[in-house]
Amino acid sequence: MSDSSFEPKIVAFVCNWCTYTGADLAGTSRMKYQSNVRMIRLPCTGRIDPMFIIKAFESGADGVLVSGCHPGDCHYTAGNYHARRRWILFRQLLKFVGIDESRVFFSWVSASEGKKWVDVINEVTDTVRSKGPFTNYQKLNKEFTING
Amino acid sequence: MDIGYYPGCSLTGTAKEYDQSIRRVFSELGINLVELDDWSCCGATSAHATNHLLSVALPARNLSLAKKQGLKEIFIPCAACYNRFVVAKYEMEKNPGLKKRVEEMIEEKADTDIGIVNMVEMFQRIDKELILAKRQKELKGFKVAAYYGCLLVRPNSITQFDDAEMPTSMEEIIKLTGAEPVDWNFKVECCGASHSITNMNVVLTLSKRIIDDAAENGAEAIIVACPMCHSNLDMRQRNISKQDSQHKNMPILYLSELIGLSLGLDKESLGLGLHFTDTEPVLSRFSTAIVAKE
Amino acid sequence: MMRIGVFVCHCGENIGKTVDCPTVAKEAIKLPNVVYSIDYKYMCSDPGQNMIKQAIAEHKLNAVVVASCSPHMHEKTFRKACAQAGLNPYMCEIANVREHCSWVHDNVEEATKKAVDLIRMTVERIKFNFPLSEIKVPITKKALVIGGGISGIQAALDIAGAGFKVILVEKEPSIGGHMSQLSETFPTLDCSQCILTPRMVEAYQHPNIKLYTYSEVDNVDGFIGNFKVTIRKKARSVKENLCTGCGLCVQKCPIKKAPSEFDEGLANRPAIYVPFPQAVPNIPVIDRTVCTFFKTGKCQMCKKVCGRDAIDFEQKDELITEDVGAIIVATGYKLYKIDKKSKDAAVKGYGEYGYGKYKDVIDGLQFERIASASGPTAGEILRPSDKKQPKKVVFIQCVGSRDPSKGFEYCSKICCMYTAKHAMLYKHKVHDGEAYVFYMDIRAGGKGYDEFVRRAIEEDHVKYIRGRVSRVYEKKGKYIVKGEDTISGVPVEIEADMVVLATAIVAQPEAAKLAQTLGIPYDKYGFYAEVHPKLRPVESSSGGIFLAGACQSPRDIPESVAMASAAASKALVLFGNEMLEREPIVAKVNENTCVGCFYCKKVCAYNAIELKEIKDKKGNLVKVVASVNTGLCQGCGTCNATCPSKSIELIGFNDEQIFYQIKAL
Amino acid sequence: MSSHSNAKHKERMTLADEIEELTGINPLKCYQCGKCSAGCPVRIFMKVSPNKVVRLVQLGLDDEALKSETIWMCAGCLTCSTRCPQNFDLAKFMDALKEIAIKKGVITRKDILKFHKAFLKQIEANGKAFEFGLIRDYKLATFNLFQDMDIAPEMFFKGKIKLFPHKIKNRDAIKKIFDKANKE
Ligand SMILES: Cc1cc2nc3c(=O)[nH]c(=O)nc-3n(C[C@H](O)[C@H](O)[C@H](O)COP(=O)(O)OP(=O)(O)OC[C@H]3O[C@@H](n4cnc5c(N)ncnc54)[C@H](O)[C@@H]3O)c2cc1C
Ligand SMILES: Cc1cc2nc3c(=O)[nH]c(=O)nc-3n(C[C@H](O)[C@H](O)[C@H](O)COP(=O)(O)OP(=O)(O)OC[C@H]3O[C@@H](n4cnc5c(N)ncnc54)[C@H](O)[C@@H]3O)c2cc1C
Ligand code: SF4
Ligand code: SF4
Ligand code: SF4
Ligand code: SF4
Ligand code: SF4
Ligand code: SF4
Ligand code: SF4
Ligand code: SF4
Repeated sequence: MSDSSFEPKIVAFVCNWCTYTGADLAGTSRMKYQSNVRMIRLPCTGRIDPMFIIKAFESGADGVLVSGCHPGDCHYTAGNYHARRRWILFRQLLKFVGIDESRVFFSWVSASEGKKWVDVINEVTDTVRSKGPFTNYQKLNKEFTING
Repeated sequence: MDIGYYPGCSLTGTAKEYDQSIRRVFSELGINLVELDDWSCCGATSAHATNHLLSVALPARNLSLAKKQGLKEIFIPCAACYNRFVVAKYEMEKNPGLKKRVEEMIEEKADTDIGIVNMVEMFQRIDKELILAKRQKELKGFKVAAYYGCLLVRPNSITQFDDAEMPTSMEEIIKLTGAEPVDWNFKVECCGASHSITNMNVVLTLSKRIIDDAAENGAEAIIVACPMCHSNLDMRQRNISKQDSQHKNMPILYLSELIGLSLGLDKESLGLGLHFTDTEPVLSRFSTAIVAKE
Repeated sequence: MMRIGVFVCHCGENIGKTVDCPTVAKEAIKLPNVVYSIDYKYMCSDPGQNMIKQAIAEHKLNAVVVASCSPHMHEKTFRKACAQAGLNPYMCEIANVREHCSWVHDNVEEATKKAVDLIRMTVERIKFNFPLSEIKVPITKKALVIGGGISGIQAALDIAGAGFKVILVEKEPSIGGHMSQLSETFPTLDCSQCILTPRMVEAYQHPNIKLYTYSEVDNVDGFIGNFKVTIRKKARSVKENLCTGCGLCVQKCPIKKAPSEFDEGLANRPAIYVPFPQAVPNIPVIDRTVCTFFKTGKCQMCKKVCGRDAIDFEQKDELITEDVGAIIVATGYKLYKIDKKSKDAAVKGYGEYGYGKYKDVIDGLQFERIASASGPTAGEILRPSDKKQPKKVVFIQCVGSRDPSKGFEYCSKICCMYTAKHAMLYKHKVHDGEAYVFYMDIRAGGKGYDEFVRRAIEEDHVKYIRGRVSRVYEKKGKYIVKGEDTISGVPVEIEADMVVLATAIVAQPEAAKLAQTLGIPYDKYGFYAEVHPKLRPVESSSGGIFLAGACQSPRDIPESVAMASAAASKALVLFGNEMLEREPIVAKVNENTCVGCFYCKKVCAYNAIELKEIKDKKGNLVKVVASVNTGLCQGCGTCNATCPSKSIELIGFNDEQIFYQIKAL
Repeated sequence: MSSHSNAKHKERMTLADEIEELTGINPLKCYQCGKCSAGCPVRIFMKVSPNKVVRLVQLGLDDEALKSETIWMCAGCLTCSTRCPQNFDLAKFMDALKEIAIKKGVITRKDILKFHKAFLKQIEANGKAFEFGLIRDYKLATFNLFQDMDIAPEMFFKGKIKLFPHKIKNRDAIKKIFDKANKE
């Protein structure tokens, strides 16, 4: 267990059509969740470049969540499928640059799953909090930062 | 050609004639059967009905023996053994956890890369022309029903042999003797299998239905490739006759016996004397003259 | 220099209660490039919007960030306000501090901090925004309908009725599709041909409809509003402009024994034939695979008898190109032929039912032909083998449907209904006959449908048995049907005279090929996929291509017709505009760095990436690069994430915008 | 992946769970179409149809399923498994039920189990089935001495059954397999 005052930074890359709207729904329904997450809206999870995730860790994130439409429901036919395919290659890249895979989370949240969004965020936040700050990577990064 | 040979328990006892005819016929056709040394029982119905692990481990031991003895393939004439072997092999391939447990049981590496060949497939491998050339007698116009039973074609996804509902491969072999396979309904219907001893009534009812349908469709004999089918259809006909005075004897021949007869082998060496139901109606229909070869 | 204005909305109490808006505004002004910031009670109200407009003018803002509700709510509002003040609307972005902040968090301190973060991220992002304008494309107001079944006919008539031109392409010699084969139709039992034929004729004679029968679509280029299609008119061997449809050739043709497709092999037709008497157009076609002349060079009887010299043995396939703005796909279905082993190893056929082996084990369409007044038995129920009236008929449902083992997992949806119809028709024609239906569930969820099935059971005494049949075999001229009544738990064996199998409805065998030509997605069974199953059920994901009828999934006539009209109205919505306007969120290629690997093309689900040749001044080819067809691009950004040389960017969501948004974390 | 799995947090393994663990088949796959029962060759000898046994398991009526005679009557012919539209291997399911019934000591058809036991005893002892011994043991176990008395002597004279068993060399290996299998 890490320092109890530690509050993790979570970055969420979400698609515009499903998860973003699902998160809107959590809001309109006044559901509550932990405030650690910062959302970045993209048209589709297919838009997610693995570099975004690395950049997020570089910028101090302790955990990253990628969330989009359920398989088969992608607004863009197959974008989330490509996202998942790339994820396989991306795993290797993550290991290579020294990122702890278990800090990257994937989920499917549809436009109607406000509750699920809340659960996912709380769970991700709790998990990352218990892992503690991602200091290893941030330290590593400070030593080797290539600015850009 | 050399091939491994796993006779299985029945062929050393109740189905002695099957073993006898197989050895005779294949030596005639130039195939050397290399009996698996120190083979043990596959567990048959009793193992798979009561203990799944046992039912996989028993065939697995034999597969490993085959590997050690340098055999790439084994020919298993008993359809029941054949089925246990293919299923065990399939399950171990599909489920590495199971394979590991089996390896602990047999205390050896379990080998699954051994080919398993059933009776019909054995004949399919032999050049048709060779059989025709060696043929001494013909069964012109004699109608027979090819009976596959359950375990040759099922489960089709695992045995991958012929069609599960309308198989025709045995007929193709039978035609080489000049006999005419009939189209009938119960090719793949169950004869009651191991209920022979525990539930004779089941076997009698099912066997009778099978024999009757063959007869109704004009068959004068039934050809089988499984000792269990044979004993249920052959041995139990006496009990059937007792219950049904109308019942007419239906000779039940192993595929190997039928081919053996057409190759001119004598009935004693093929073991036909060991049947319970008279086979004379078949023997008498074989042409005596040597068939002219084209 | 970027001059950014930040506008923080209280949304009454909605934001203001949990987010300390004045503090947020004060923090915002500290951000680099932010030259103005203000908080206000209702930003979306008129005074609120006016504040933005004024600030743009007074402070020469060239970018606006509004911290308010979700962009899905008011992005349009604020962008419009900016536009009215002369700012490009795409220079306005929203930071969602309501749905994603004030409403979901309780702690004021945390929520306020988060709001500032969100604004900072948006500010960083907007620095890389640039003015964009809506994309405009012209529209060709003419539609192509592929498939001339009831769906295609309906869609064509609707569009033509609205005053637009339609091209209707049908691959068979006549339009009509499966409906023309049916006897009577559930749930009203009206005669299929009686209601269909007038429609067929209307389509044929409509001045706005150009009909190509015995034709297929070979190629489709272009995009919504601007398709270019190539139609292959197959050689009929009969000149349509000369033939009067007198039928002499058909009568005199010596070849009489080709199995009739229309009668599902239960009757024969000549080598030169009209598929059925009401065919539209009523012009014969020569089946070159059976015609003696094409096989041996002799005969020519048809040519001799034709008074109009309409027979043309030399005729070749003809390619025709047409420009259209919308395409409606209505290619329908096929019945699963269970006797033939499919190429697909998973489809194993049904040896246990003896279809293909026993003449009196038939499928649903064959029964339709037997029951049809225009069929081979003139509507009398006679079994195919000996033309005797069957006294006991067994109907088996779900053959190949709901069967992942040997067929398809899905429910074919219409067979419960047509089986009830068949059993009923049989009972109406053979009063002393017995009809049995083996079913698993009865799916009769339409208007008047369950009442129809109940009528079959209660009034016509059709015996429904709940259970799947295991086997059918022949014994002394009877078909033994082995089943189990799972309700009573009793085995059932029926000696039937005829067995009718309700085989699965499957996609057209060529469905996937056509889908690839059109660039529309299809499911694993070959049925075409809609964009959204509930809200956009007749649109394919390719703009301007719509779906109608059973090509999308098993459908009955009422549903097919409803879909066809819906698809037609979608085309008409398009034709209601002169120009097509769409959001400028599309991909754009940097031709200097593109290496022409075309990974982008591979991942684009919309076929939006094209090849572009770069030539030097002398016209020599320098390289081939990717180019985005903005008419097709839907702005998903997959190409952007995929491009190994970072040469393609999604405008509005480019790498810099997102990187800087992340960096501002 | 965040942990949204629906891991089973069950207090007690149901019979359905046990079967799934043993065979890899989820009993809920069966949609009760009855095709298995319709084609089962021994159906007419069963009081409870095969599909109903699956239903009992689905409903959690574990005892009733285990006690049904049907599981012992199944001949293992695989007709059902081959024709099941849901790819439900009912024959394997029946085997699993027998295996569990034996473990739990709920045996409705003791005679059939005795046959299997007698058969396996021969293998355990000899490595091969020894039919004379089998029939002797089975008859002694079931007191059914007279069935097959008519054919037994002839079998003997035809050399189809021998008085002494064939034994394999490596009986030790077989013994070990049995010991381990029984321990599981
Ligand atoms: C046995 C049976 C009984 C039925 N009874 C009823 C009933 O009583 N009531 C009811 O409502 N429904 C009934 N139906 C359903 C009915 O047949 C369908 O709902 C209806 O035919 C669907 O119409 P469609 O135009 O979508 O498809 P189809 O009728 O299949 O028409 C498709 C047309 O497209 C053509 N085509 C295919 N591919 C191409 C291509 N690549 N290029 C050009 N043309 C192409 C085909 O040749 C065909 O003419 C029954 C179905 C069956 C099988
Ligand atoms: C329990 C339940 C669950 C369902 N779940 C699903 C599901 O999961 N998926 C699915 O696809 N469908 C589902 N449905 C069906 C779905 O609700 C309907 O298909 C859909 O709502 C129909 O939309 P509608 O606009 O035709 O009718 P409605 O939703 O009923 O809308 C009609 C509107 O007209 C108004 N109105 C009525 N009379 C007048 C009048 N005289 N003047 C002015 N206005 C009037 C009404 O106030 C109402 O707003 C479900 C239905 C139920 C009952
Ligand atoms: S005879 Fe000539 S005009 Fe008459 S239908 Fe035939 S082709 Fe047409
Ligand atoms: S040429 Fe062909 S189509 Fe014409 S009459 Fe002869 S066979 Fe028939
Ligand atoms: S509609 Fe009825 S018969 Fe057809 S697949 Fe569905 S349930 Fe079976
Ligand atoms: S009424 Fe509703 S619940 Fe009942 S069968 Fe119809 S659709 Fe199903
Ligand atoms: S992926 Fe990039 S480099 Fe390759 S063709 Fe497309 S734009 Fe050019
Ligand atoms: S943004 Fe999406 S639709 Fe547009 S070209 Fe790229 S991959 Fe294709
Ligand atoms: S055939 Fe299969 S799905 Fe049908 S009842 Fe039997 S086990 Fe269940
Ligand atoms: S395996 Fe058993 S349950 Fe299945 S059909 Fe055969 S005897 Fe019946």
